[in-house]
Amino acid sequence: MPTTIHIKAFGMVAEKIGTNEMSIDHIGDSVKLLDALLVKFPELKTVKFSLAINKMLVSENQKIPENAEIALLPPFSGG
Amino acid sequence: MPTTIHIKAFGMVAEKIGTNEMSIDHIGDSVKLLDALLVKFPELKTVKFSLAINKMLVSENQKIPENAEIALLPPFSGG
Amino acid sequence: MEKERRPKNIFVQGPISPESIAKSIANHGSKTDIGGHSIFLGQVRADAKAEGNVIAIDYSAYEAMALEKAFEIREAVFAKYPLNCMHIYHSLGEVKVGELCLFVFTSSKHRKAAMDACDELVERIKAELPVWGKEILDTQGHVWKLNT
Amino acid sequence: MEKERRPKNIFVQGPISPESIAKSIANHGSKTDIGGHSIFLGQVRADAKAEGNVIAIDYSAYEAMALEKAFEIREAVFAKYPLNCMHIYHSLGEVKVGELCLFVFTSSKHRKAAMDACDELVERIKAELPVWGKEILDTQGHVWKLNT
Repeated sequence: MPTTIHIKAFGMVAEKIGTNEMSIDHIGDSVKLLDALLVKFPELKTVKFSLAINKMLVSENQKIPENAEIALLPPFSGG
Repeated sequence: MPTTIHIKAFGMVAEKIGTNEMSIDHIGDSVKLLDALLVKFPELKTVKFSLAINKMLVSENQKIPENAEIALLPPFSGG
Repeated sequence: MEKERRPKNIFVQGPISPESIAKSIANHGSKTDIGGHSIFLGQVRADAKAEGNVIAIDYSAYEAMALEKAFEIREAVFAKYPLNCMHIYHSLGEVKVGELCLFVFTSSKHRKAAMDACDELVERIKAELPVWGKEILDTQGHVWKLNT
Repeated sequence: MEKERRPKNIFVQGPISPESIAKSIANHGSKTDIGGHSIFLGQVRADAKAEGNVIAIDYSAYEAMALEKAFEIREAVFAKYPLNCMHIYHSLGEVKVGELCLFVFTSSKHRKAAMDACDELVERIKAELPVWGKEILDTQGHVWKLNT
């Protein structure tokens, strides 16, 4: 049984892809995950967003732990 | 009849000279006034203070208009 | 002295009320080593966009990450400045034009630390917390807020 | 926009209440071009002096000169920063330890102007207004406050 990745989407990204929560089969690292997401949701090519793995922002390619919580974060605009 | 100068004293200066208001005969400029004050109140030699003529701080010797309002101002400590 | 070592909630539902600010200020009357408080308040502006006029902002957040990040910022700012107290509140959900969405409150013995820490907190909150503002327009559409 | 051209009173008798601050904040809810407020509050500290502990400060001022000077400062800061609003309140008479003696409140479209203007106002108020604080001690004596 493959482990899964839990994905949360926020703000403009959630709006673009039409959902704010989904699970997918495990993918090994963040670059491969991004590729898979862009295939699944081509509309993501038109928005700026960052990736967080277990609540930490990803800056370069990074391994994805099993059952990780991934978040797709558009530019922050609090305050 | 000589014109007068109205003198207000504040804070530590008023405390030192024991009054916060007095009138004296007119004196021509601020340097002469300071000299006269130090003669009348030798205790002023021990406190730091500035002079204001008609609510404007005096930085160098300045003529004193008739019926001027003079203020003796110790260092400000508002806030 | 208030230097808790665990994340605390910073989010409030809807606008931040002036009364809650007064209460927060009054709570510091017993801390007699405080000489100065610095407060920043964010208020929702009636901006005119190409698509319509802003009438409210609907805030959402990745709350768990935001609270961890707020804690990290809080600890860093406490370490950098000699502060007695620090409070951060940010709205979630709808905040109408003219209402308050952010309340940052720092206190110190001498004024400079409170002022500098407050400025730094506001900058970091806006740049680093995963919070998003959806600007609701009078044309029934919306645009996503951009921080500059 | 509030840019009055005549000196306005800045002095209040006794401490500044948190409720009056809340009211002042709430009054800005109708000014929908404001995006940020910056507030500084001065609070009386229980300082330990060689002669005893401070229990209150008794403020006095050369009021007529202070109001003219406050007006001059106000106009200069309005000219320097794009502000929507500016309010200054300073206590006269007795303010006990833990109570508030100074309330400076600036508002602007973008946060930076309000923050910078508030800082500058506080510095100028402390340096330039003819106001004096007599620190009342628990030994029944007093010392004159010194601004650093």
